[in-house]
Amino acid sequence: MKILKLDNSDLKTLLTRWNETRDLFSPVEGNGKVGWQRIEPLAFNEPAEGVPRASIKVFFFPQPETLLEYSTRSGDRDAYVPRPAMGKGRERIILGVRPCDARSVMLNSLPFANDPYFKVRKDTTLIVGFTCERPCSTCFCSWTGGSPMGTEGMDIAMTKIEGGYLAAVLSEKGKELLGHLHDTKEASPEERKQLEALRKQAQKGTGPAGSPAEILRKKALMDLYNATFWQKLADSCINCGACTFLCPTCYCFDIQDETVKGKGRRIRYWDSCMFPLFTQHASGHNPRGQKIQRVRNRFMHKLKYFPERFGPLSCVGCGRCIRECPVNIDIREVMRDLLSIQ
Amino acid sequence: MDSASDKDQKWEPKIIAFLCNWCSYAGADLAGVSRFQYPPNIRIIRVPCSGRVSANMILDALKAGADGILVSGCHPGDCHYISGNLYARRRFALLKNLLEFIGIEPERINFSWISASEGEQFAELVREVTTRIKTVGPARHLVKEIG
Amino acid sequence: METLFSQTTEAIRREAKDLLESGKVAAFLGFVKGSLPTVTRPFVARTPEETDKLVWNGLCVMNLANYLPGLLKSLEPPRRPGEPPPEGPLPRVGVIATGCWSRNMVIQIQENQMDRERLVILGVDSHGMIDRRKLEVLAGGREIQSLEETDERVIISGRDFKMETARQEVLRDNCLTCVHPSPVILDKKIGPTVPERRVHEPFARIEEIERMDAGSRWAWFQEEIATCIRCYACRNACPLCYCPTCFVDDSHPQWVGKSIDKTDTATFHILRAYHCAGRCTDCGACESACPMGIKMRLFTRKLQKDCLELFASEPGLDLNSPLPLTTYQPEDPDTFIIAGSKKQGTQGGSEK
Amino acid sequence: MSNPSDRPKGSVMVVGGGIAGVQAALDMADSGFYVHLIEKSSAIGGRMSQLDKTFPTNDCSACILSPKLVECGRHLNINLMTLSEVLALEGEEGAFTATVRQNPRYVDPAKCIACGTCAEKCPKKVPNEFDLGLGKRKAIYLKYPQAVPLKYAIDPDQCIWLKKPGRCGMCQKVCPSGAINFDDQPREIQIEVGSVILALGFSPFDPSILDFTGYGRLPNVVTAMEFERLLSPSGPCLGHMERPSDHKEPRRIAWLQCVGSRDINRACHGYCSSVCCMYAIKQAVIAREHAQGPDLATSIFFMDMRTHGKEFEAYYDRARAEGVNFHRCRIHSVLPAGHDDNLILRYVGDDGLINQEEFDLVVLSVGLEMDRQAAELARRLGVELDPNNFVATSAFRPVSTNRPGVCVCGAVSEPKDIPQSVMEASASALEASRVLAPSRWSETRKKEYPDERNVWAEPPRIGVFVCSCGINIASVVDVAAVTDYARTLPGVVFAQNNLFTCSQDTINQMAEIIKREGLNRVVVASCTPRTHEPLFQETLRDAGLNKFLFEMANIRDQDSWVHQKFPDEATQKAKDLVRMAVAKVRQDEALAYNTVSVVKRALVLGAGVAGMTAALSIADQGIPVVLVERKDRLGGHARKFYRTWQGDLVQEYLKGLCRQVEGHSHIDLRLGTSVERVEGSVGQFKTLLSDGSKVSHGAAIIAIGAGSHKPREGRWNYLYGKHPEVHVLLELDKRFIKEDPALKEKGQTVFILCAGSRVSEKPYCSRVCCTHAIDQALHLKELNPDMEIFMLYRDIRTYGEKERLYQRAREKGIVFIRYDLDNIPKVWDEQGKIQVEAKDPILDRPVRLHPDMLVLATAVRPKVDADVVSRAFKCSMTSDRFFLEAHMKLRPVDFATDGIFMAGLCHYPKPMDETIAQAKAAAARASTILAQDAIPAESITAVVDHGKCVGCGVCTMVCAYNAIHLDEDSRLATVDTAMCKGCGACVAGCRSDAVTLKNIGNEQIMAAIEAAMEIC
Repeated sequence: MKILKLDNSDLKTLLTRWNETRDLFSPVEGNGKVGWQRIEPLAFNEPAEGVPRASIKVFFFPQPETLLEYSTRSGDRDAYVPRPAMGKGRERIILGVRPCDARSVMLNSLPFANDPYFKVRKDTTLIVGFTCERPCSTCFCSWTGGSPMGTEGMDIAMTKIEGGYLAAVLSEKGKELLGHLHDTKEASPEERKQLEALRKQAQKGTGPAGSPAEILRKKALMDLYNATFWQKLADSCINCGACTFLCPTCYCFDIQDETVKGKGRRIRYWDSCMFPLFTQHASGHNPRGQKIQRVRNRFMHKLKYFPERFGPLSCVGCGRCIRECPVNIDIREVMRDLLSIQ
Repeated sequence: MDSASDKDQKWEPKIIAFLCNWCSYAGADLAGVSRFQYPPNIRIIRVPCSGRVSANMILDALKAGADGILVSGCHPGDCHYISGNLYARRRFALLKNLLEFIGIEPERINFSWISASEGEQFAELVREVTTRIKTVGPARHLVKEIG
Repeated sequence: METLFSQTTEAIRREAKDLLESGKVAAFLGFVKGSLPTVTRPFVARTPEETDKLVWNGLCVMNLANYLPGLLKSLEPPRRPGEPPPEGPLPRVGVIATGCWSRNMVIQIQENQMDRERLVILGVDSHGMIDRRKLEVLAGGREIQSLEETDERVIISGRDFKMETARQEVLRDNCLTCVHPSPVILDKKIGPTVPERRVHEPFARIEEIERMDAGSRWAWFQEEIATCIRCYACRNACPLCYCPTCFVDDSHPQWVGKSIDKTDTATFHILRAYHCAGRCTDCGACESACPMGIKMRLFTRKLQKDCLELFASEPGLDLNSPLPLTTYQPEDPDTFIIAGSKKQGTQGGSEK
Repeated sequence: MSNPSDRPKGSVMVVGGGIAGVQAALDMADSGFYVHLIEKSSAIGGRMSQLDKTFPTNDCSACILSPKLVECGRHLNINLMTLSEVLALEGEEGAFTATVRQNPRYVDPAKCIACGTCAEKCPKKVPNEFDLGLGKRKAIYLKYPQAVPLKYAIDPDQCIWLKKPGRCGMCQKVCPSGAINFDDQPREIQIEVGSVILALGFSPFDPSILDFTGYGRLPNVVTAMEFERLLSPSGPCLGHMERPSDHKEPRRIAWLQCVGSRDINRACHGYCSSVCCMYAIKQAVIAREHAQGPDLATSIFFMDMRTHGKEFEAYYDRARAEGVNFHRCRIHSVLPAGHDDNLILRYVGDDGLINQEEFDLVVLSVGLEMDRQAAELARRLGVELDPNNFVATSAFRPVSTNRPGVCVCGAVSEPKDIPQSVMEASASALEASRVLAPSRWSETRKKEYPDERNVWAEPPRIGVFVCSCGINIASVVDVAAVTDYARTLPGVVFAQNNLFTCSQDTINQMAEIIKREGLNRVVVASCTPRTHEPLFQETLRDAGLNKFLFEMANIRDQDSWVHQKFPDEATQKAKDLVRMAVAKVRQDEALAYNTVSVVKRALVLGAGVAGMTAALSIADQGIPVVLVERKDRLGGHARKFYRTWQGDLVQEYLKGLCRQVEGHSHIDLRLGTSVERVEGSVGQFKTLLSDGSKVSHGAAIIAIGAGSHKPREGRWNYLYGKHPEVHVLLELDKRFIKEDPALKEKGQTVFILCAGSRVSEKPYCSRVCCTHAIDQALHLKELNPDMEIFMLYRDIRTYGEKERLYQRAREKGIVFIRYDLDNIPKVWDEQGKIQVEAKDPILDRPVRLHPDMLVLATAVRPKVDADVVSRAFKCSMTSDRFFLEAHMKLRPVDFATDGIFMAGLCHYPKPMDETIAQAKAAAARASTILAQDAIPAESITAVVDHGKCVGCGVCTMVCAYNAIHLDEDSRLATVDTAMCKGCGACVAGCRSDAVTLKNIGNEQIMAAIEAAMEIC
């Protein structure tokens, strides 16, 4: 892996150049609300500690994704004949992505492996990540197989050091992005060592011993399913979708047609397993008609079903759900409780 | 191709009117019978009573692209269904204020009482409402655009 | 340090334990400490022992009335839809109520969502609850790792900071304009009485918006809801949003598109507020629940102002006064009627 | 019942198929009697079918008449006999035998499909009498496009074959269905009926005997009836108003009033024809509308402007405001202008100078006279005629003839307008059924519909029928383009354009198309569903479809008529409206036909002459009546009346009436009682009275009367209440009743007519005051032949045969002085003596009078409690605060609310005979409900989705009918369908979308909205 040493002016030069052919996005704070916005190259600031409130999934799993379009206008020759909606569009570079969010893109590409829409979004999006210097108290990426210094899912990973950044080049696209700097700005061996040290340091995080994904994969499904603590969670939960919609690895969706003014489109939009209608059958029967069933499902999916199917947990430990849950449901407690079931 | 300003110049508002069957729709018929002329921008939807008109319906019409809304029922005391228009009056008062509060132009959302014998008043009302809506231009705020 | 909150916490624990031990209630609904310093967790105590965990502080922002219908129902013996309820009294629930929560319960009782007889209400006068978004602003984006609260002050601290402020500075907006801090229905009063408050210009922010021109109001509205992710935390935190299928979820008819289209999001917020018209008791749960910090309470607050001004109606003060949209007066204001209103004196078309 | 043969017949014969005959037939048939309707021409419709528009609403005559004709033609219990004449009537009331000759049609109605090929090929062109000879028809012809029955007929006087068999026979050759039968023969039929209604109509006066009019000599002098045809879209110039001489549009038109009326010298008709003033104004207004270019000049030359009916005065005011010129003078003669076939009229203007004005067209407002054949028929039947040759009736028995069991209605008994004729028609139906009541339903048949196809699982197959409505729609909207467009709409499998979609042939064809194309939804784009929906829905049922699978697009009343100058926009709008209707109909579902059982009891409110007459009329049929009177005595307004205009003494009659009411076993009299609250609806009213009792009743008649205005202040006060010898009309009647001897001593009496009427504060004409005042003057003359009497008036409105009082008054030397609003009479008191000064318009100088008595003819004023009653019964009022009928022309006693009817002065001022007729009409209309065991109820009701309902109860609180409640067990909302009126208040109130209205559901409204906005 090639490591470069970039100073602030190098970064500015790069951003200016990237902006010529691509759109740049980064977390932006405004009006007390943090989200992702398109930025001008010189407006880029190193992101504040932690992650922005909205997750990175808005770029790959947009709300909504238009799947196809058609006319509903009577008399039109092609009325109700669908046509594909998506063009490739300009490439995008997302700056300031934290390791947990970058990793979520990798996790989501497991279920979306054969999804053309996700693929196009992924192919046209480059991630320039920034590793975490100071994780927050709600961060727990290391529990989930990640690390504050993790680089999974990134094209370039920036780590702040004295007088600039160490940039790890992680993909061909990343290499292309760096242009001539790729060959002229290689980091010194000291600097590489410094990075190694930081990475080692990061692995000493607190958390459960061993790999929770592995442990939970091995536990009997029904033991987890029948645990008593689910009722307590359901008692507090108000069944909103804040956790799922903020979560970078929640990828559930629904598909609907919308028509207005003689035009129609089929959209894929976020849905949440917290909502009763999510599992409502056309017959009226609802297999998860009760709150306790829905609360349990959300955690069981992330911590048991997904690992069983794909290996890792469907959680990157970003802590958004913990911070924003209006009734303080804390996934770390759920993990501990599940792990403690014998 | 039309430039935006050309389009705006040619623009004619489309107005959705919810008229109660017994008074206002009959008043609209009387305007026709009496040949009182009014602008052709209005599309009338016949409902049994102004009390049948919900906030959802009004918002749906705006979403669908209506530049303006007219809801008209019987005069207070004349409701064929006794009190439908009086409940409606409360609902509409709150809704109209709320829509104005979030920035919808007051001219777009119109409520009136027109009786079965008020053909001339109906025509005049449509003229007035059309003019009001023209002054605020095409609706943009709550119109849904796709594709 | 002994504070009003700590005293009240003790009293609540005592009463709740007593209620559960005596079998007067089958469950007690309160709050426990959260895993983060700025949040509490609504909690259902089903055993006397569990009451030891109950707390009462300025972070109890969720309206407990929200949980009551579901909790009450869960305590009923199971029955098929349409089957009559069993004979005899049904299990009861103990609950804490402040002014706005109790008024909310009044509305729900009026709307047949629960029976007064099945509630044992411990009434607590509200001293105002804390807005954690205000704390976040105060901390300047730094993570708050601990919080301390006295009767008048709030102290927050983080990795490398510690700050203190008057409670008043960080109270929720709805608490700052609240005039009914005391519960209107209750079975036992806990803690001291807070006098009815006189709020100077209770609708100041609403009036400020009303004074803006239509374009600025629309800009404000759009800015306010721009970050909405349609997670419905506001709706679900609201005890009045108890419809089995909310209009936003309904697909027959589909009133609202399901994604974050600007019109759909606007429609959601307009109708959510409108459905609370004449019912909302301004408990602020919607705003406290919002993960994006949207101030959707302003929409219901506007309706509250209009109900008061147009129909002299304040919700939930009395179990026997009808809700404003289920009644009318012949002389209700009709100045907004552009043809045929009283103001024009053209009743029945006398202008022939 | 002892012997079945003692029972009267359960059937009736109605002679005459004009609007009066049709209404009488429908009322009889709907209240349980079998009807033979005899019409001498080949189709029913009468004079009204020839009219273009009707006053005062400007309704298209054919449009409002057509549904009634079709209903009549389709009615299971009406035997329509066209080309028929009554030859003789034997027997007596309850058991008549009529001999009817049915003349040959030469076309088999069972086979004729009205395709028109025969008429197209027929070589013989003859003047079309329907167009009064202005247009042509063939020897084989259809009377008019919307004719009922829609069957061709051969004119035997014109047919080449019938004159010389073997010479032509073209029609027989081309007829695709073999319907032509040259061997058709007249048939004589005996009909047994219990009673007879004569609705023989009138003939327009033929002005060719009046040489001064130039009629027949000057091509551009036409009668009003001819002008109706010139205006009519189905007339000889297809609605493009053209004058006969050169088929150019006239730019200046004059109307000459009283041609053949109020003219003893030349026309031998002393009476007033009642309707001509209004129809002339209407023609002027409509002609101005028809005119392509700007400023059509219209002038009406009249003697007195007689706009004495409901809303007439306002119509007159509007015409003046719109620029119709009115000249008060009788034209001496119509002269040729000497060029272009134009005409010259000379008249004295307001300034007293002689004017000469040129016109392109002169319309003669010809009067109404007794039809010659009708008079012969009357004589044959032993029915007496009056001196004017009309069928004789009396004030207290206005629809009865001298022969028991033979009733009369419409213009055959006196010239009258359509609403009055319709009222009398219903009244005569009541009168005719009174003796037949025991045999109700004994001869009727019941309609059987074909089984309804279950279309639930079928994809929509929608048929769209786009109506041209003659040119009413087609002249503005491109109906062909709309039809083509309709075919492109989703679900539409059939679309067709029709000239008149409501005509019998199109209706029949529609039923065929529904079956042939397998349609399961139908859209008609034509006029308003308020009048035509029932007709088309019936067609769906006949074709085996549930009638609720239907929508209308109102492309006439709300499109072509209101956007006349914008054909492109109107066409676009029509397309939008059709698309909206299609979007909605796609989601329509078949609904159940609900019924409500009928409480067989009537509530009559008000015990004046109208109320008592109505009560007796119903009670005599064996149906219980609760008669509620606010005062503690019977009689009402009539207690103050001296005599009717015919000369009958009122008090004696009233005493008899009161006795009958008080002694009637079926009348429950509640004096000193008023109505507090009314619940329920037609068939099942529950009314709370002030005595605390609750009355269940199936129908109600409101006859609360009116009062007379007392001018206690203002410019019309005229010393009223200040001088003992100043009276309003009824106060003088009181003195007549008391036989006040002081009256004989009066040397001079002055009457001021229109005292405070027809002015901005009280704009309507009270209809009765001119006649009443003149009759009082005549009575004063009887008391003291030497008394000087002056009448100060604005227009004398002794309409109809009341004109004879006016003639007699002038014969007796009563002096009439006209005043106008610029110079109203001045009255003052000079040392106890009344002084009156008025400006004589002929002398053009003031006249000073010193009467001993001053009588003010003030307005008839609606009762103050009319508002209270209006609220209790939820029925509308006019701006003058009289009750508003469901339709000015054709439903004159019905309220818009079903099951409630009106009679007497609360409807509008009217004399005794009209009041009695209206009371009987109201009773007849109520009987059509009370005769049934059950009547149809609302099908469009609310329905709750229990999966969505959360039991909050908002719906129960906003329902005005207590038709929705929370189920005790499920605690969810439940609708009581029989009580639900389908208003939808609960639907709008429900936050959860759990309540919806059948076929007016949210999704359907949204579909309509979305369709409206598809192109924008």
